[in-house]
Amino acid sequence: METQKPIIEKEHVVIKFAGDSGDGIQLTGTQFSETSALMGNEVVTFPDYPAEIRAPKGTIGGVSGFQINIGQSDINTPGDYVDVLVVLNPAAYKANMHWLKTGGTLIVDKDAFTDKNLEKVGLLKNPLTDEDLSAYQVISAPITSMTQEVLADKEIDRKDILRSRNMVALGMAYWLFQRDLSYTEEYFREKFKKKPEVAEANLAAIKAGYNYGENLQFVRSYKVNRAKIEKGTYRNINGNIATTWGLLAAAEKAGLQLFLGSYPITPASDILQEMAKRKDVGAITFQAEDEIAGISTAIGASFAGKFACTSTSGPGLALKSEAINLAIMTELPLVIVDVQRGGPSTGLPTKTEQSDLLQALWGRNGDSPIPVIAASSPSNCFEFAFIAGKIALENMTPVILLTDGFIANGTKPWKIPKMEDLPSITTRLKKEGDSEYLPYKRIEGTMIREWAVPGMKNYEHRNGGLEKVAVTGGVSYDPINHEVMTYERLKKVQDIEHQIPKQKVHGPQSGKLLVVGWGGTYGHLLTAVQELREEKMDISYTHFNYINPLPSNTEEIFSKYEKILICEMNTGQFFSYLRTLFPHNNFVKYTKVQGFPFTITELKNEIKKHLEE
Amino acid sequence: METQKPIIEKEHVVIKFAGDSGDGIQLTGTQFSETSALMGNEVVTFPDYPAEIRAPKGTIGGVSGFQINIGQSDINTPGDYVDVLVVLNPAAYKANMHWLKTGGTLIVDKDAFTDKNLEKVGLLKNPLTDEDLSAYQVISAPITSMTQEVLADKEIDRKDILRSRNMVALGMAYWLFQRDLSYTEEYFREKFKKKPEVAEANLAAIKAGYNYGENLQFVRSYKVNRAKIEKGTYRNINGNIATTWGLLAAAEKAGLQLFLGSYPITPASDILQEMAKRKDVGAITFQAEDEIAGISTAIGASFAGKFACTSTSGPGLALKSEAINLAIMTELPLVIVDVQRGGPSTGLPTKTEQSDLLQALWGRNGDSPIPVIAASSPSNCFEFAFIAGKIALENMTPVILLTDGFIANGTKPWKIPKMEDLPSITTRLKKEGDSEYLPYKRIEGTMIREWAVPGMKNYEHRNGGLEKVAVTGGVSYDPINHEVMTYERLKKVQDIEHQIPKQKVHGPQSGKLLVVGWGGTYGHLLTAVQELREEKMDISYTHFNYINPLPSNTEEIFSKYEKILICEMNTGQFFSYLRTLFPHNNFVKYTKVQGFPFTITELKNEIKKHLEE
Amino acid sequence: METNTNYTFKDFKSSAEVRWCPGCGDIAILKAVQTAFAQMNIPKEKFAVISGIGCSSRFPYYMNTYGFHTIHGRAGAIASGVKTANPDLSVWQITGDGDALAIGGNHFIHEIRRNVDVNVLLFNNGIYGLTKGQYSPTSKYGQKTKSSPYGTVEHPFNPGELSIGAGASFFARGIDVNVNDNIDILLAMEKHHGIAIFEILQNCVIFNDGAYSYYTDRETKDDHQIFIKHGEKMIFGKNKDKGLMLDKNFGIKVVKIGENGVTENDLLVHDAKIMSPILHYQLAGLKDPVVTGVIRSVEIECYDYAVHKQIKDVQSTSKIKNMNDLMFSGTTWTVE
Amino acid sequence: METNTNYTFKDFKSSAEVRWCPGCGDIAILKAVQTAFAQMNIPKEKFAVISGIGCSSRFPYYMNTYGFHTIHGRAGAIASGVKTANPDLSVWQITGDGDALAIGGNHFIHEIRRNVDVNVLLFNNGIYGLTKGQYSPTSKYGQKTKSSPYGTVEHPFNPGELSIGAGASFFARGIDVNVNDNIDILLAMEKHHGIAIFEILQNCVIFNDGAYSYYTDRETKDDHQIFIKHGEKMIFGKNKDKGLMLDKNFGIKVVKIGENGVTENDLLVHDAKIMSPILHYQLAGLKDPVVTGVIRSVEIECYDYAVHKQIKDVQSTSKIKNMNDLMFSGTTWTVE
Ligand SMILES: Cc1ncc(C[n+]2csc(CCOP(=O)(O)OP(=O)(O)O)c2C)c(N)n1
Ligand SMILES: Cc1ncc(C[n+]2csc(CCOP(=O)(O)OP(=O)(O)O)c2C)c(N)n1
Ligand code: SF4
Ligand code: SF4
Ligand SMILES: [Mg+2]
Ligand SMILES: [Mg+2]
Repeated sequence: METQKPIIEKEHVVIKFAGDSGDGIQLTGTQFSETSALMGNEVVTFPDYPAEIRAPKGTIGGVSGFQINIGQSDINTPGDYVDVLVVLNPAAYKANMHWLKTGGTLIVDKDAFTDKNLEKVGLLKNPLTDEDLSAYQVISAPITSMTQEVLADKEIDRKDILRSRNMVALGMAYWLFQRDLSYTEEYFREKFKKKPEVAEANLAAIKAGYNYGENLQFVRSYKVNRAKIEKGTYRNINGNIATTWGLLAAAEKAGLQLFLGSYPITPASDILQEMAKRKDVGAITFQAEDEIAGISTAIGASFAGKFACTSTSGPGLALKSEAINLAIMTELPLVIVDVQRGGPSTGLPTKTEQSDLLQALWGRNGDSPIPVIAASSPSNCFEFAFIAGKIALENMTPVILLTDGFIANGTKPWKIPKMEDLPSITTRLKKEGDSEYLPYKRIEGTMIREWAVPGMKNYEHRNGGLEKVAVTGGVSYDPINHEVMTYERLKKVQDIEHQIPKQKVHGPQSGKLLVVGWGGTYGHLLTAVQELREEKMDISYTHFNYINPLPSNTEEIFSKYEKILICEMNTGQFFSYLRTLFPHNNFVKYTKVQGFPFTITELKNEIKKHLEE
Repeated sequence: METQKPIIEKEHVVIKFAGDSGDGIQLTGTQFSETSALMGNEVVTFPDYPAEIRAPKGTIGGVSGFQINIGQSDINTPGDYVDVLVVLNPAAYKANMHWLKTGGTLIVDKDAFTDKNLEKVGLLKNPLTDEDLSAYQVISAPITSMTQEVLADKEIDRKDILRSRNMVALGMAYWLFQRDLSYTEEYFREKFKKKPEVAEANLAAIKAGYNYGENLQFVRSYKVNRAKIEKGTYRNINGNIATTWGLLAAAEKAGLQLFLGSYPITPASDILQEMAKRKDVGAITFQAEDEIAGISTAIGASFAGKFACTSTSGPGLALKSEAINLAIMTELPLVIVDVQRGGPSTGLPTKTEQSDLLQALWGRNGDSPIPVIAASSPSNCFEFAFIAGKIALENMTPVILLTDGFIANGTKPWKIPKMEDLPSITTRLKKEGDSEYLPYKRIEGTMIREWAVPGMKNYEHRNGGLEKVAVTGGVSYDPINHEVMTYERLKKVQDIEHQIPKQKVHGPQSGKLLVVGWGGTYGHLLTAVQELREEKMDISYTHFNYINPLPSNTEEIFSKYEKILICEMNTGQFFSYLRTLFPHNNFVKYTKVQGFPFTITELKNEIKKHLEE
Repeated sequence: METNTNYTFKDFKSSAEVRWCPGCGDIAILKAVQTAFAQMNIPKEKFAVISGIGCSSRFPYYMNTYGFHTIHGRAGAIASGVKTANPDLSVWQITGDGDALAIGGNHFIHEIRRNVDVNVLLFNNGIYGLTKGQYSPTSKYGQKTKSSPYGTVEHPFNPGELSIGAGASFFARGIDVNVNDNIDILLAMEKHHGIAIFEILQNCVIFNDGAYSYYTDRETKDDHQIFIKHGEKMIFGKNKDKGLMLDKNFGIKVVKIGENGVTENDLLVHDAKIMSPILHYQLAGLKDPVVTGVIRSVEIECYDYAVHKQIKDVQSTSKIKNMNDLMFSGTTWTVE
Repeated sequence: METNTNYTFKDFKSSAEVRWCPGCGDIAILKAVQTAFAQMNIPKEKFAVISGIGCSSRFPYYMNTYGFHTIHGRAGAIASGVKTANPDLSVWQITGDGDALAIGGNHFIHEIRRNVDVNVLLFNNGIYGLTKGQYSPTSKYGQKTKSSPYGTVEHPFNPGELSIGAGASFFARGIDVNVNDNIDILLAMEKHHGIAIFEILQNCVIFNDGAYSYYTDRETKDDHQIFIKHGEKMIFGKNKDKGLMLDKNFGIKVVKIGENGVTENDLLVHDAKIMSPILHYQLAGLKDPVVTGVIRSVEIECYDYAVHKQIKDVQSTSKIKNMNDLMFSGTTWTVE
C-alpha cells in the first residue's frame, strides 16, 4: 500500500460515466470531454443512449452512458475497455462493470445501492459490500448524501438538488484527472445567466466532488499529458452536426441555397434538427409528412435550382428508393444521407450497423447507378458531406452518403477548416442568355447534362421519370435509345473515379495481408492495425470512403496482397460488392452484427489468426 | 411462277397481326392462336401493346400488335422474325415491316393507305405501289371496302361495320393456314348470345376474308401439321393468369383462404384483376390505396392466418421494400410477385426487362435475406407461383417471385394439372390445444417457427419489427442475440436449398461453354442453344428458376465448364450475383437492355463468338 | 362475437414491464382499455391489437392479447388487412399523431373511406415522442420543438375534421385522464360497426407537457371541456350553467344559461346518429370548450363485411367451386 | 409576379403531340389552362407545371412551360418542394383521382394542411385511366371495373369534403367541358394565396364514359349543376327558377322560386370568404345539383411565404452570417 497519492501517467485513458437516463450523464460526459480537449488532449467520445423508450427509473433498459477516450497521441476510437468507470446506480453498475479493466478505477454512489434499487436490476446482494472488488481501485462515495448536504442551504428545491448528483461525480472525475474547472464554471455561469443560484449550486456540487477527491487517502490519480496536435482552431463535433455543416458548406461554396426535405428518424433526426437551426445561414428545412415526401420535396427543390438534400436512416432509405430513381432518371443533383442503424425492419433503432450498403448500391428497380460515399469518423462527416454535395452538383446526379449511428453520435475534436480552403464547386447551371437548351445534351467529354431551372428565360422544357430521348430529353420507348441511355447513366457514375483521390494504403504497399474497412469502422481498425504493427506484424490497411465508384487504383492495390481481409459490421456486404468487381482477389471477411462497434481486442485476434494461417 | 396454289409445309410459322389500337388486334390474335392450338399446334404468343397512352389514331405510337408462333414441334418463343405479317394501316406497316422475313407474306388493307394516313406516319409515298416489295408475297386487299360491302345489309351501324375490318383480315389468315372456323364461330355465337346480329356480322366478315383467299391466284398458303404433344387437357394461358392461378392452387392445397393486397401497375395489374374475379374460389382481394398498403394489408392478413400475397412491378417493389422487412423480421409467410418492366423510375412501363433482380435480393435496409424465385415461361408461372406459396408457407418467410412483362403477357398452351397431382403444402399453423406457444422457437432441426393466429386460444403473443429475442420473441437490444437472430434468418433461407430440385444442364455435362439464363429469357435461350446444337456446336445450357438460394449443385455444375456465359436483360445483375457466390468460376456476360427480348439470331451470334474465341 | 367471459382488467395485462415515462398519458389510457376490454364479453384470443411505431405504439406489448407492433405509419393498412382477412376478430389499432397523421395519413383516410370495422385509438400528444420531440401534424402553429427551434409555421390538422371529411362513420374524442369517460367511448366503439376513430388528447410529460392544460387544468377544466352524449343536452361548466346552442346562420355558439334569456331548453340535444355530418363537423372543430364524447356514430356498410358477403354471393351462384373447376373451365382442348 | 406579357393560348402550346383518346375530357381542360395562363400576366418561364403519373399527368408535356412529369402520387410533395424552394414561381400541380387521392393521398392532405401556395388541378374521372380501368377512390359504390368485376364495395371520397376537412383555404369544382367557367376558376386560383384545389369532373370516354352524364347531359344539365360566385345568389335551372336556401337546422335545401312562397330574395348569397368552413363543406357535399365554381377561398398564411419570412427574420438578428461564422462560433480552442 502506498501512503502518498501516486499519479499514473498514461498515453491515453478511457473514462465512462453511467447512470439513469434522468441523471444527466450526457451533460457530465460532454463537460468532461470538452474540458479535456481544451486542456490539450485528443478526445473521442461515444454517447450510449438508452433504448428509445424511457424505461422505468433504475432499470438496465434506462441506463445512459457516455464514454470518453482522452490521450496525448492520435486516438481514433472511444476505446473498448475503460480505465475509469463512474456509476450512479446499480443498473449502471450491472450494465457496465464488465467493461472495466482489471486495475481500473470505479467511482460509485454508494447511497444509490439500496435494496430497492438492487432488486430492480435483479441483484440479490450489494456488490459494493458483498463482492470481491479488490481487482479495482474502488471509490465508493456517498454521492447522494454529499449532494444533499452541500446544496441544503442553496435556494433550489429538493428535486433539483438530487439532479446535481452528476456534478458531484464530475467533480470527483475532475480531481482524478486534475482537470481545470474553469471551462465548466464558465459554461454554467453563461447557461444560467438568469438563474445564478442554479449555476452556483452546480458549481458547488462540482467543487464538493473535487474536494472529496483531494481528501482521499491512498488513491491513484491519472495524468494524461497534452497531445501533440496540429496547429489550428478546434472544436468538438459529432457526426450528425458535421454532416449538416458539410452540406451547408457545399451549398455556400456552390453559391446555392440549401434545401433539406426530411422526416425524423433515429439516429438521423439531429441532421434535420441542426439544419432547422441554420436559418441563420439561409437553410430551408421542410419537415415532411414521411420519408417519401422528404425526398420528393427535395427533388422538387432540385428541379427548382436549390442544393437539395434529404436525410434518413435505413427504413427511410427503403421508402425513398422509388424516388431516388426519379432523381437518377431526371439527372438532378441531390444528396441522400443515410445514418445506418441495426436492421432489418425497425430492428435496433439506437444501435449502429453498416448493413445498408447493398441497399444503397442496388436497392432500386431497374439498372440505377448511383455514387455512394461513406464517412469514417465523426469529424470527417463534414468532409464527405461536402464532397457528396460537390459530386452531386458537378455531375448532376443523386449521391448517397452513408454514415452510421456510431459516428453520428460520437464526437471528435475537429480542426475547423476555413471556407476559403475548401475545394471549389462548379454547378452545371446553364448560363442565361443562350438561345436553346437541350436538357439531355452532354457537356463535351463528359456524360453530364446542364441544369436549367424554372425562372430562366427560354429554357422551358419538360423532364420526368419515363425514359428520355438522348440529347433532347423527350419521352422515348425506343429499344436502342433505352440501351444508350442506360449506359450513359452508368458511365456518368463510373467517370467520377477520375474526380476522387487515389486509394492509400497504411503500411507496406504489398505483402501477405491487407486489412480492408469502409465507413465508420475506421477508428477501431486503424487502432488495431497500428497496435499490431507496433508488435511488428507485417500487415497493411486500407480504408474506403469512396464506395461507388471505387478509387481507380483499387484493383492494383488488391493485386499486391495474398489475402484481403474485409472487416465490416454486417454479414459481409462490402465483401460481396468487392467480389462482383474483382473476381481475381482472395477476399475473406470478418463481420460483426451486434449493433455495437468492433473492439480493438477482437480485431487484433482476428487479424493475427489470418497472419498465422 | 406457279399456276397452282402451292402449300408450304413448315415446322413452325410466325404470324403477326398489327393495326391501330382501336382495330381489335388483340382479339384477332387470340382467336387465331386459340384456333391453332385447338387444331393441335404448339402455340406461343406475344401481344405488343402500344405505349400506355392512346396515341392519336393511325400513328406509330398507337400501333397494337399480336405475334403468334405456331408449330408442330416444341416451340418456346413467339419467334423473332415473322413469316406472315397482317397490317391494317400504314403505321402498322411502318412499325413492323422490318420484322418480315424475306420471302414472307404480307397481308395489307390497301384501302387504309390513303394520303392522309401515310402522312400521319411520315411516309411520303405509298409503299404498296411505289416500293419494290418483290421480295415478299404481297396480298394487297381492299379490306375496308370489302367489309363495308359485306356488312352493308346487316343491321349494324357504320361505326360498327368498320370495326369488323379485323375479322376480314382474320378470315384471310384463316384461309392462308387452312384453319377451321368452327372455334371462332362458337366464340361469337356465345359472346353475342343476346345480339345474334352482331355475331352474324362478324362471321360474315370472316367468311368474306376466307373466300377472298380462296379466289386468289398464285398465292402460296401455309401448312403446319399437328404437333406431337404430350397427352392431356390443355388451355392457352398467359403468365399473369398462370401466376394468379398458381397462387390460388397453393392456397387450396394449403387449406387456406387467399388474400391479395395490391395496387394496379403495368404490367402486373392483370393479377389483381384476375384475382378479383376469383371470388368464386374464395379469394379476397384488397385493392389498396398504394403499394405500401398493398403489402401491409397482406402482412396483416398473414398475421391473421391467410395465405397472403401482393403483386406489383419494379417501382412498386421499391415502395414495398420497407414492409418486406417487416415480414422478414416477423417471419410471416407472404408471396410478393414482381412483374418486371423497363427501369429505372417509371422507365418503360410497357416493356420487358430483368432488372429488378438485385433489388429483389438486396433492396432493403439491414441484412434481410429472402428467397427469390423466377418463372421462365407464361405457363410455368403457375408452377413457380405455386412453389413460391409452398416455400413461404412451409418456411414462414416472405418470398419474392419474379416474372416479367414478356412472359406475363405472352401466352403458351399449358397442360392443365390436376390439383391432386400437385405437391402437398404443410403450413406451420400451430395445432390448437397446446399449453404454451413460444413464437420464435424453431421447429426441431430447422430454423422455422410455428404460426399461431388470432382466434387461437391461449397462444396470445406480440410480434413486431424490432429485433426479437430468440425463442420467446420478446423485444431485445442485446448485441449477441441480434447476431444470433441475424444468422437464424439467413440460415432459414439457405436451408431452402434442400427443398428445391437440383439444377439440370441441357447438353454435355462438362465442356468449354455453359450458357446460363434465368427467368423469362428461357424460350429464346433454349431455342438458340438447340439450333446451335443442331449445327453440332459443343455447348451446354442451364436455366435458373431458383435464385436465392440457388440449387445445391450449382457450384459443382459451374466447376465443369471453362467459360460460363450469362445472358440476361439488364446490365448484368445475375452475373454480379453469381460472382458474389462463386469466386472461382470464369463468368462472362451478354446483356441486352432494350425493353425487348433477345432475338435467337443475336443470341446465336454471341454464343458462337465465345466458342470461337 | 359475444360470449360469456368473466374478465377483469388484469386479464388483459401482459407480463411486459410498462416503459412509458412516469406521468405519461399513455398509462391512463392503457388502464381504460384493459378495463373496457374486460367488459366487452369477447374471448381474449379474438382481440388483435395492431400498432405502428411511436411511444404510443408500444401499447400492444402491454396487452395480453394478440398484438402486432408493426412499422411506422402502416398500422392502419395492416389493421385493415387483419380485419378484412378475419372479420370475426375485434381489431384495435393503436397509433400516434405522427404514426396516423404524418407518415400514415394515407392509410388513415382510406381505412375511414372504406369504413373497415377497425377501432382506432389515436394518441394525440401533438409531438413525436419516441424520436424525442419534433413537431407533428397536430402541433400548434408557432410551437417550438427540436425541429422547429424558431416555431413551426405549419397549421395543424384537426383530426376530427379530417376524419369526418374522409367520411368517418364514428368519431369520438377523449382526454387521457378521463378514464371513465374513455371506457364509455371504448365500449361504444366496440358496438359500432365500421371504422371508429377515437382521438385521445394525451399528455407527453417530456416533450410537450401541458399541451392541453387549457382544457385539463384541475381548476378550470369544467369550463373548457364538454362531454356530450347522444340524446342529451349539450351542457357543461363547473356550475352546469353553460351550453351549446345553434347560431343563426351556420354554426354553434356557447351560451350561458340565464344570460340573454337563454334557458336549458334552448340548448342543443346531441344527435350522434344523423347521417349529415354538419353538426358533427362543427362539434369536432370547436375550440373552446373542446368537445369530448362520441361526436358521430352512424351506420354505413362496413368494408370487411361487404367483401365477405360479395364472396359468398358469387360463390352461391358460380359453377366454379374449386381450382380443378376453374382450370378446366372455358376453352380447353384435349390431346389423346 | 405580374408583368406585361402579351400571350395568347398558343404561346402555351408545346410541340408535343397530344396523346389523349379522342373525346377525352383532358383535352378541353388543356385548352382552358392554356387560355387562362395567357391571361395571367406571368412570364412564361415562371410557370412550373408538376404532375404525377396517369393519363392526366401527361399534361406538362403539352404546356410550353417548365414541366415535370414525376412519379405516381408524389406530385403534391414535389410541387410543395418546388414552391417552397422558390416562392416566386407559379406552381401548378396536375393530378388524377388515383394520383392525388389513392397513392398520393397523404401528400395531398399535407400540402393542404400546410397551405403551400400551389394550384392543384385534380382531374377526377372516377377511374384509373392510364392503367386501363381499375376503380379509383372516387369510383361509385357498386361500380363494375376491371378490378371490381362484381362491383366495388368501397365508398368514394368526396374530394371537396376531404380537402376542406384537411383545412383547405381554397376549393373549387368544375366540369371539363365548361371551358369558360373553368378559365374563371383558374384565374381565381392564381390570385389566391395558398393552396388552391380545383376538382374537375372529367370524362374518361374509354373506361368510365358518362360517369357524370347525370350532371352534364345537354338536355338536363342546367337542372343538375349550379355555378356559384362569391356575393351572388345561388340560383340555377334551365329557367333560372331554382336555388339553394338554408334549411331549418343544419343544411341547405333546393327550392323552386314561386313554390311554397319562395322568392329569389330567400336564396342564399354565396360567401366563399367566410372563415367557417360549414357552408363550404355543405356545398361541396351537395349531390344534386352538383356545385361548381369557387366554393371556398379564404386567406390563411402560406407555408412557403412563412418559411422564407422566418429565414429572413432569423438572419436579420443572427450574428452568424456564413459558414465561417458558424464553424468558429461557440466552444473552440486553438493550438499554436
Ligand atoms: C419509416 C420510419 N420513419 C421514421 C421513423 C422514426 N419514428 C418512429 S416513431 C416516430 C414518430 C412518433 O410520433 P407519434 O406517432 O406521434 O407517436 P408518439 O411517440 O408521440 O406516441 C418517428 C418519426 C421510423 N421508425 N420509421
Ligand atoms: C408506384 C406506381 N404505382 C402504380 C403505377 C401505375 N399507375 C400509373 S397511373 C395509375 C393510376 C392513374 O389514375 P389517375 O391518377 O386517376 O389518372 P388517370 O389516368 O385516370 O388520369 C396507376 C395505378 C405507377 N406508375 N407507379
Ligand atoms: S416521451 Fe412523452 S409520449 Fe413518450 S413515453 Fe414519455 S411522456 Fe409518454
Ligand atoms: S383512357 Fe380515359 S382518361 Fe385516359 S386518355 Fe383515354 S379517355 Fe382520357
Ligand atoms: Mg405523438
Ligand atoms: Mg383517374
